Amino acid sequence: MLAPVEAKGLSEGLRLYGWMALSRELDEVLCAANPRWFPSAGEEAAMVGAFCDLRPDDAIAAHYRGPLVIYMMRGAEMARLVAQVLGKVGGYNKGRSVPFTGPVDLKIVPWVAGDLGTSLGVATGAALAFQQEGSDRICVCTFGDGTANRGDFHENLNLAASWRLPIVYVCQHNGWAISQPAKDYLPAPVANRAAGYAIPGLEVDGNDVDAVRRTMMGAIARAREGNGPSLIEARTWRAKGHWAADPQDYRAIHPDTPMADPLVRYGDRLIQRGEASATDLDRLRDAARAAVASTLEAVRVLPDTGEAELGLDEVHP
Amino acid sequence: MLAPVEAKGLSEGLRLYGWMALSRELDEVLCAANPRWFPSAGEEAAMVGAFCDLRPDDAIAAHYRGPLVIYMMRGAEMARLVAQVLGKVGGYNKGRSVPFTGPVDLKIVPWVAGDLGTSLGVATGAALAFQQEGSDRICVCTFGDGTANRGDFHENLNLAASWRLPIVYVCQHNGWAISQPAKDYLPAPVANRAAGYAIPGLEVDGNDVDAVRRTMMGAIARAREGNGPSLIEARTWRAKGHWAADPQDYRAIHPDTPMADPLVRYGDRLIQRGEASATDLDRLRDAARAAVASTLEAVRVLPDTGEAELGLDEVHP
Amino acid sequence: MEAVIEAIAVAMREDPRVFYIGQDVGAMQGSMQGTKGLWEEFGPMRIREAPISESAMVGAALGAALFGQRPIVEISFGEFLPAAMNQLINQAPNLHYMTGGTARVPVVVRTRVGDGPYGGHPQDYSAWFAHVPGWKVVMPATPVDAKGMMTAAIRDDGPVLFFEGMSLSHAARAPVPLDAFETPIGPARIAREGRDVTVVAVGSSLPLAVRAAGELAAEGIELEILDLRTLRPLDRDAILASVRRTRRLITVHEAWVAGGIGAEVVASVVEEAPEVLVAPVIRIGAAAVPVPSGKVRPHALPNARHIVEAARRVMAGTRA
Amino acid sequence: MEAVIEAIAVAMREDPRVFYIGQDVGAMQGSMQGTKGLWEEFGPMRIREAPISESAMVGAALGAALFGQRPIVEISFGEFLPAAMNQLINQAPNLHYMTGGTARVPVVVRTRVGDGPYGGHPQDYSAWFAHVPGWKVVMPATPVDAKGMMTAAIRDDGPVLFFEGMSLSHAARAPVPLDAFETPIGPARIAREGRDVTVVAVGSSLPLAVRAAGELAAEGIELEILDLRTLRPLDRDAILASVRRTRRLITVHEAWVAGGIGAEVVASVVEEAPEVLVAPVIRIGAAAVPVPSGKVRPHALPNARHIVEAARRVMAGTRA
Ligand SMILES: Cc1ncc(C[n+]2csc(CCOP(=O)(O)OP(=O)(O)O)c2C)c(N)n1
Ligand SMILES: Cc1ncc(C[n+]2csc(CCOP(=O)(O)OP(=O)(O)O)c2C)c(N)n1
Ligand SMILES: [Mg+2]
Ligand SMILES: [Mg+2]
Repeated sequence: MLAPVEAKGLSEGLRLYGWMALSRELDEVLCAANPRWFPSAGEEAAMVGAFCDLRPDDAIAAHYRGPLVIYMMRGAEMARLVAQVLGKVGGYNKGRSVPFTGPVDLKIVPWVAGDLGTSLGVATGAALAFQQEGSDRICVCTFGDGTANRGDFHENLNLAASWRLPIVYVCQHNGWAISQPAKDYLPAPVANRAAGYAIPGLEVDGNDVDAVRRTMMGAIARAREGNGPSLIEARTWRAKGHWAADPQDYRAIHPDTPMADPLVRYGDRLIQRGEASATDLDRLRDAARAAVASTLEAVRVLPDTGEAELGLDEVHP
Repeated sequence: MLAPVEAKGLSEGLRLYGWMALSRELDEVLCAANPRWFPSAGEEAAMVGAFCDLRPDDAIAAHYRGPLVIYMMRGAEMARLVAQVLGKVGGYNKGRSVPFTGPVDLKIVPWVAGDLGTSLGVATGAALAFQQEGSDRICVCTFGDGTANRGDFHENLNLAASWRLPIVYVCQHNGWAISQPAKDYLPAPVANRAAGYAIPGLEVDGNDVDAVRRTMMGAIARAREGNGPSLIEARTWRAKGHWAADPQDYRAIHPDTPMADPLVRYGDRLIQRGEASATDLDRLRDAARAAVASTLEAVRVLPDTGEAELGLDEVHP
Repeated sequence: MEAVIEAIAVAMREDPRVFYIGQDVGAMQGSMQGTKGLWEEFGPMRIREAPISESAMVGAALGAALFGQRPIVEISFGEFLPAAMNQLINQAPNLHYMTGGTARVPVVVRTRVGDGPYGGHPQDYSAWFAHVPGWKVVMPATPVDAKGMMTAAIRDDGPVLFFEGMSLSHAARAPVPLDAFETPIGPARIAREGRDVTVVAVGSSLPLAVRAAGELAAEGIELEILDLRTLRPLDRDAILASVRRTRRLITVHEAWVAGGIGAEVVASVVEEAPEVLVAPVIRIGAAAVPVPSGKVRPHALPNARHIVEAARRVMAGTRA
Repeated sequence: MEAVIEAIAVAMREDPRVFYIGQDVGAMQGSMQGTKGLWEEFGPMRIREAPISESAMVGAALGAALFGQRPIVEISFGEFLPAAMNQLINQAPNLHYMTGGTARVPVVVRTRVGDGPYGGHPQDYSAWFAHVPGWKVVMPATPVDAKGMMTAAIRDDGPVLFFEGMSLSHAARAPVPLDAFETPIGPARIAREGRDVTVVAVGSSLPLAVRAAGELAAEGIELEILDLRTLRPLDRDAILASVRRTRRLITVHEAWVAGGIGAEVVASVVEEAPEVLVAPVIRIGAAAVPVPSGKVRPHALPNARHIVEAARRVMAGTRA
């Protein structure tokens, strides 16, 4: 199903473009299908760039906005993820948790409640597990600019820095926490906070996937070599509402500055570099669209999750 | 009773010396009387310097180590505070809360449980109250270097910075959290964290009361003028154990570097400056010792707090 | 709930010390439109938008209250109360008592729980707070009570936790008096008289009980429904009086059964008069799973059918 | 408690995935010497000293467990559990269920509650966790159980909350088997047989009940003492079986009465068989105040006299 992206012979650049395109297409369709879905359009470079250079045995904890493509990059099935969003049977979470969770056997830190910030703790614990086992596995954890103000941000960055844990914290800074603009709750760049823990703090253009990857590479190497955590602030822009059906009246009251579309930017760059033609890009996008459409069609007809998944026996104890 | 310190005609320097000396004497006696008391010897300059230039209508939230002298500087009665530490009737808290709390009518944020970090929240709220009422009152809040790692530190500094609240946060950095040395839990100076909130972050020699006051003055003015919070890290040294009877075996395992006694330093300076003679200082110290001794004598004979203070009717609802 | 907003607006007009702290309570008008109109009327200094820092929000409200203000702090959903838990537990309920009865902390914590149109964040942790001396805990079930109890909460000189059942925002519009009025915190209310079984219903479970009562009446089983309204302090007298009449007891709430407020209701009866019970009590609540966010959720939560079946069972279990 | 330390040491020797996170658990050997010897034997990588960051400590333990380790995380005193509450509530108990039954989270959270030689931090919030599906909650009352239940907790594949009553560290030394053994989580234990009144005692209240029983025996009142051992899952069968014999029930714990585990114990009986009770039940617990840290504390907490008087009252209240 993911043929367009996974197809052999595609250049690295085209593969990345393919994942970003797939995310965009999927997002659009999910927004149409579920008014409560959280759109990620415009944030693909930050999302994909943060996770695309990891090993399969590394752990990931993805921000709730836009994680599905990340899970697919690791091998999760689009249909099962879509089932979660549509409330259909077949989801990894059996319709129990919030729909932006992913399968744990792919080393994914699951979303088990909607409370922001706690995933930073569990992600930090994944890095701790790797240090305990003496391996060179690492964890990458993304979170929003609003989430960066939860106490857990502070406690975990400090703990990770104190213990030199192999983890990279990435703030997917899209300028908003629902209806509140970042300037109202972030007096300084998030990256500035790194100085408080004596770890690298790096701001990067989050709509330039190459820039995100370059910044990540250094942080990933640092973590893998046992030199501890880093904090990266990927500046991006929430192109749509907080949720799909968000009327966004607040946007007139708090006007913001749009950023260029990361998909367009990256496509243009591939063309400039001579890595791809406009047709190549169109073809990838079409393929992504088709894959999404057929998945949606298949999932739509599935029954809703229901009492059968209540799982009274799947609670401990 | 506080005549030595409150006596008319004493220079400002001698008054300050008097308060620090009183704290030292009181601390020694309380440690002898209650093995679970938390000694503050060696930290007097940081403690007194943080609070001595406030107005009576400002709010204070003092760190649990060494707050009694601060409360007395605001007018709290030594006997009632000592009663708290000895579990005798007459304490402001009626023997209910931890003993390092003070009377709320003196604009003191009380200690109502022993959980560290939460007092930062209430202190921030005091500053919020002053902003709401449109006054130029401010709040000063001190806390330990270990406490600086609670999530509440982060949430409150960011909230105060976002709202430009009139508050000064002062870390009474004594190098220890019980038996753990600061280097194990603080990868960077606490003051570095200020950059994350775009507020001033200042390190100061916490055993030099003049230096502490100078640094505080700027931060106090800033807060009073409506320019928001500051973070000050007063570097001091815990001369004794975590609690009075602490065997401190861990100190052999984690050796640390002593700092010069702030009382001696300040006394020498006053003499050098010609503000005081050695006899003046001795006299102040003797007077403090006498005041403490007579207070202790008076409190010792009081009955223990008991069932009469259970106060079933003083719980809301 | 519009009734709640009205109560807040009236209080804010009357008393300049009342102000509001929350997330998305300004330009967006609140989660589930829960602060509609307030920001426009009172502006950003009295309707304060906070960072995602629940612990600091509650701490700041407590401190502001201690220093003369009367804040309302909104935690968008009850599921986020744990993020502020040490302020909510080690500070709020202790301040008055631990200061020898001197500190006053007029704070209202407003939050949303349970199932509802939004669907997310359904966990209901209200029972924890009913366990803790120093809190008043209310969960109104009707718009009139929501307004009256919010007014009472704002006027109270101590901390009050105000839970809004999310499913009630669906509720049929009932006429709510326009003026300020207080519904006292504490007394439960007989929502329906009936001779056979007492159903103690909490918040959003009230409409379920009413529906069940209608159905059961046709079978000749008359439920007496007690709308609990306040979880702490518990109206033990009202509970006992009703059970003395009906001699049978069912409790129903959206929170989990084990350790839920239903257990306390039951215990309050058998501490006084176990002999009045002529049939085993039945407690209805969320299934013993973390309440699912997905479409499994309704299957984990109480419904009218549960109450109907429970009532039939207690009637059958009668030994008298 | 030395027995607990032994259980931990044995487990750490057996299984390299077991490690420990806490504050002051290294050079100082733990709050109240609660990790004595462990740091020397296992070193700083397996006995990890954490910053004062309770939420991160618990989160890190959960993540480590999710990724193959078997951590024990110590929160020095139960009063600090609220500081880690969202990890303890919105993560720990949910992980297995919410992932469709796939995630395993073998974590032990160890903490201290109640009165004791230390005196500070006496609040007991154990009842909250007994309310939450996904947790196992234990509170052993004897050194043997402490060792056996810690072993069981470490071997459990899900989160277990292990409460140590601080007053028990005073307890008379009882011989504890040296080898590893498991005391299963769940079953309560009859600590004393008696025909007249069932006393369900939790943790540090057990010795109080034993003392009371001795006194009452002289008056001809025979207490049956059930050492609850586990707060969740509750051993409803054992409770009911005992109450069926004695027909009278007293519960006693250091936590507050309203919404305490005693309420759940009572409810579990009258859900099954209200008719067995021939006298009102009595619940004993902390007075309805924030438990004082000062010398007022003993007056706020249960003691043997309370149990003696309660037993006399339930015997007098007999209607049979
Ligand atoms: C602890 C907590 N507080 C509040 C919320 C409600 N909430 C859901 S999304 C959101 C905004 C998050 O902002 P950010 O972290 O920047 O992520 P973004 O939505 O911008 O991607 C909020 C406040 C929550 N889920 N958890
Ligand atoms: C939330 C919380 N965690 C742990 C403790 C236990 N504790 C009491 S004092 C202390 C050390 C505090 O260190 P610091 O803040 O540096 O203050 P200091 O004792 O050095 O003055 C600890 C960990 C506590 N009281 N509260
Ligand atoms: Mg954002
Ligand atoms: Mg310190």
